Amino acid sequence: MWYKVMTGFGYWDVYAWLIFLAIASFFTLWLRGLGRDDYKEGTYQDEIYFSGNDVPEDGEGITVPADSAYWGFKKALAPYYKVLVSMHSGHVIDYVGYLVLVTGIITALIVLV
Amino acid sequence: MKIEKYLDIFPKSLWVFLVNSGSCNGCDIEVVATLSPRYDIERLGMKLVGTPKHADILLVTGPVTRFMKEKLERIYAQVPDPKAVMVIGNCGCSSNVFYKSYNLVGPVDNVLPVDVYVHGCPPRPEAIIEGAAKAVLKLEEKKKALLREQSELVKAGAE
Amino acid sequence: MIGNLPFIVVGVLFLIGLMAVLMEKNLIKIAIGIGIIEAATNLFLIVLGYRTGGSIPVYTFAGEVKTMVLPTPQALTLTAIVIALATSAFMLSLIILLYRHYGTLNVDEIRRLRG
Amino acid sequence: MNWQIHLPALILAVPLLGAFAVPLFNLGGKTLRHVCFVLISLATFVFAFLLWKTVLVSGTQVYVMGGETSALTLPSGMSFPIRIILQVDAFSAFMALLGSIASLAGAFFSVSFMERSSGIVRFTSLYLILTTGMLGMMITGDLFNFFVFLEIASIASFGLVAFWRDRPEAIEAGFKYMLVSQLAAMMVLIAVGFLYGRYSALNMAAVASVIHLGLAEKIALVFLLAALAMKCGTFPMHMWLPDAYAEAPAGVTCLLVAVSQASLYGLIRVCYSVYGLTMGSSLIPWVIIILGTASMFFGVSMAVIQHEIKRLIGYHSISQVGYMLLGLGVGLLALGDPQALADYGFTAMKGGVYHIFNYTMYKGLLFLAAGALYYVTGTKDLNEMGGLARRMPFTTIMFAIAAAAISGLPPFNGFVSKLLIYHSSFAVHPFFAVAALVTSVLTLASFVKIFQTAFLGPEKKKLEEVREVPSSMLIGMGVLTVTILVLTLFPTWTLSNLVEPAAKALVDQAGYIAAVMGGVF
Repeated sequence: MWYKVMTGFGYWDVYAWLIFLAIASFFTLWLRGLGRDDYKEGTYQDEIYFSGNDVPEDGEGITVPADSAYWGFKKALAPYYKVLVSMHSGHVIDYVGYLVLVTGIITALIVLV
Repeated sequence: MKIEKYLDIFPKSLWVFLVNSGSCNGCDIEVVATLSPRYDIERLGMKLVGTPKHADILLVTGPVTRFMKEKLERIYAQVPDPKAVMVIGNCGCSSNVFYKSYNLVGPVDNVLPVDVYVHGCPPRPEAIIEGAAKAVLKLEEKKKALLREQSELVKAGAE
Repeated sequence: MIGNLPFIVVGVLFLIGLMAVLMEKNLIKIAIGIGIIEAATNLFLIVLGYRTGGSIPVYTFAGEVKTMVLPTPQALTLTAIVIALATSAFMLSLIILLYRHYGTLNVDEIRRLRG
Repeated sequence: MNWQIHLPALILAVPLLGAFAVPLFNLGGKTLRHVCFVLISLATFVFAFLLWKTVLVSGTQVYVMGGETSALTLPSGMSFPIRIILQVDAFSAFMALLGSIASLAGAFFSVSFMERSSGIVRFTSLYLILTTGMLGMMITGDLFNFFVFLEIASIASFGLVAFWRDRPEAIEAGFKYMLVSQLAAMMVLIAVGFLYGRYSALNMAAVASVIHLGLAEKIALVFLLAALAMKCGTFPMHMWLPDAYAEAPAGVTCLLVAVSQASLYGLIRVCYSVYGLTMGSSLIPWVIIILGTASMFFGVSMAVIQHEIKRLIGYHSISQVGYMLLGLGVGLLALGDPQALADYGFTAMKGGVYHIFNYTMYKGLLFLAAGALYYVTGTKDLNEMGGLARRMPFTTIMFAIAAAAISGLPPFNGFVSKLLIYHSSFAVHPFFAVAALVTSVLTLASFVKIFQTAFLGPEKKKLEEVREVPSSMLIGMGVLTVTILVLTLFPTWTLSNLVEPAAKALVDQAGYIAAVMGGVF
């Protein structure tokens, strides 16, 4: 077909995907539209669940800051990130050093091997 | 066509929200034991959910402290109708050894309308399961009452 | 051997400049190191175009001599010198601004951006 | 006389003369200056587009500066390919097209974005000089000219990175970039010297026609490879990149993305067109593949933990450049073997080349959207933002499109090029495809983080005054969004008209040489 992108191992067809997306989003929206609407307006049922506490006026109090995102990921990979962050030391001489080092390694690989 | 219209044909499983209103954690551990493989209440479709907005039953453990009173009321209000309240443990039923303590509002039925009391300190998982089975019956009654009320309202509206 | 001497000088100069950049802590000295590297590069280009006994590559002044040094590397070097001048001036002005903001020329202390 | 043969010179002359004309236009007032700034960028884009059409129809364009032919014939009958030439084959035209689109979008965006700063005249001039340097790197056919344009682009970008000179961080980022970049530039010049010393020629095609792999050529190749890989941000040498990208004004960052692609262009041009098959069985393709894989993975894993929006997106530049190096490295690996080239090598090159275009478009858009957030909130810290989707709906939609494209979510264009790279690098070793997939997942994770913390969530009191950004900034972002959507909806057209000619031009080293040398050698 004219609109297929062949990769040699498979193909990509944007229009088939868009048709699938339209069908999937139709069903998703239909299911979402089936939700209950018998909650009582103006009572606590209108509010978000905040462990029973008063919901703060300012959104600041109920925001998860970006620092806390992927906390477990960072915690689990702490040794890896310790090494990686210490490489980004902010020291400009280190940065020049890495350039010289990589040039040296590539030279050794290309010229000697 | 709303999904709750099908509920009589395909009844929904029991979803439970657990509130600790001042318990010593003994009852909460028994609730967890009920979920564990030996008793495995999830095979019956009953599960603990993370927000009262999904729940059918509010599970309360422990006596109600002054601090927890308004929070408990708010959480109760956030459970959609029809709803039932189940109290686990002697403290929640009668305040037990904390009776007339200075910082207690009292047992749970001073604050919320309670449907099922499960005694024991802490109650065994079998007792909790039996309480849940009774709560289902209560919940069905409430649902019928609610439907009757709605149909009357519809009739009154039609007239 | 003696013909290769200029290339050895170029290599040594380049390494001196590199060492200055990598070892020194003072920003001005680092800028001098970059200057030395630029000088080494320019010298390298000039040396490439040199022919033993050659004269200046200008046709009218060449006289009787048959060999002339290559003109292209000299043009390249002039361009490279102009570029080196621009970068040196720019780098020094950046160092002045850094000194104003950080109050130091020590490269160890200018590392607010990291991680 | 057909004026279109002068297009390669016009594409450089227009922004260069424009840069020096802007102070004059400034005498006529602010509006005239803005109009001229945008018109010059638009004219550059139109010329780049016409150049691309011309190259597509009539093949490689060679433009000799100040002469009829590229070679100078001595009285003794010897001829040297000595004149300065601009050589535009399909790949150069492709790069010039994407560079000028990025420049146009950045120009539209900067008109409103820079209004609050002083010294806009200097800014505009430097911006146009940076455009000139970038386009010059992309279309030159001469090694020394490549160095000169590299330095023009570098110096202009140092100035633009450190443009807000009242901010210590901006000066620091500019200085770091400058120090590393100067060393790299000198390495490029030494490599050019090596090649000149061996072959007495600076013309890429002339060098390519006689090259054989000796020690001097190997050293020159290593120096060019390391220096240009540093300029486009490859893993252990990338540390200046997030600093510089985060501190530059947003419109400039959009252009800096295209400038780093010009360095990548130089790297690819040297590997494919100058050295080409002479590299034989050396380790260069593997070095490129491994550098690419390392950049991909380590760049993205640094990005996940950032909390400054432009720094986070800057780390993604590193990982995305890794994809291109992986694709083009696999192509280079298969270059000597026609069977492997047909099986997976050409697909990998198509993926890499396509990814260059996609990357420049969506990364430019992401930086512009981050700049829009900075414009309205006055901060780059994600912790301070929240709930902006209701207040800036257009920015949100465009950011979402760009974020989906960079994460490789189907059906956006990023997915197509990544798919080509996955499928072809799998043929070399499954590890590379797996690393690329993991990188893609982490990319999505970090963009979910940005989108959730900046655009979604409850509204904050201190952001109550926030309104949608001015229309010229929206137009700048819209240019890139429309390009992304066109690339998304017509992948077949894009591949057959934009990407495949460019990839063919890379493989066809003999064609590149013949376009200049003709009958000389």
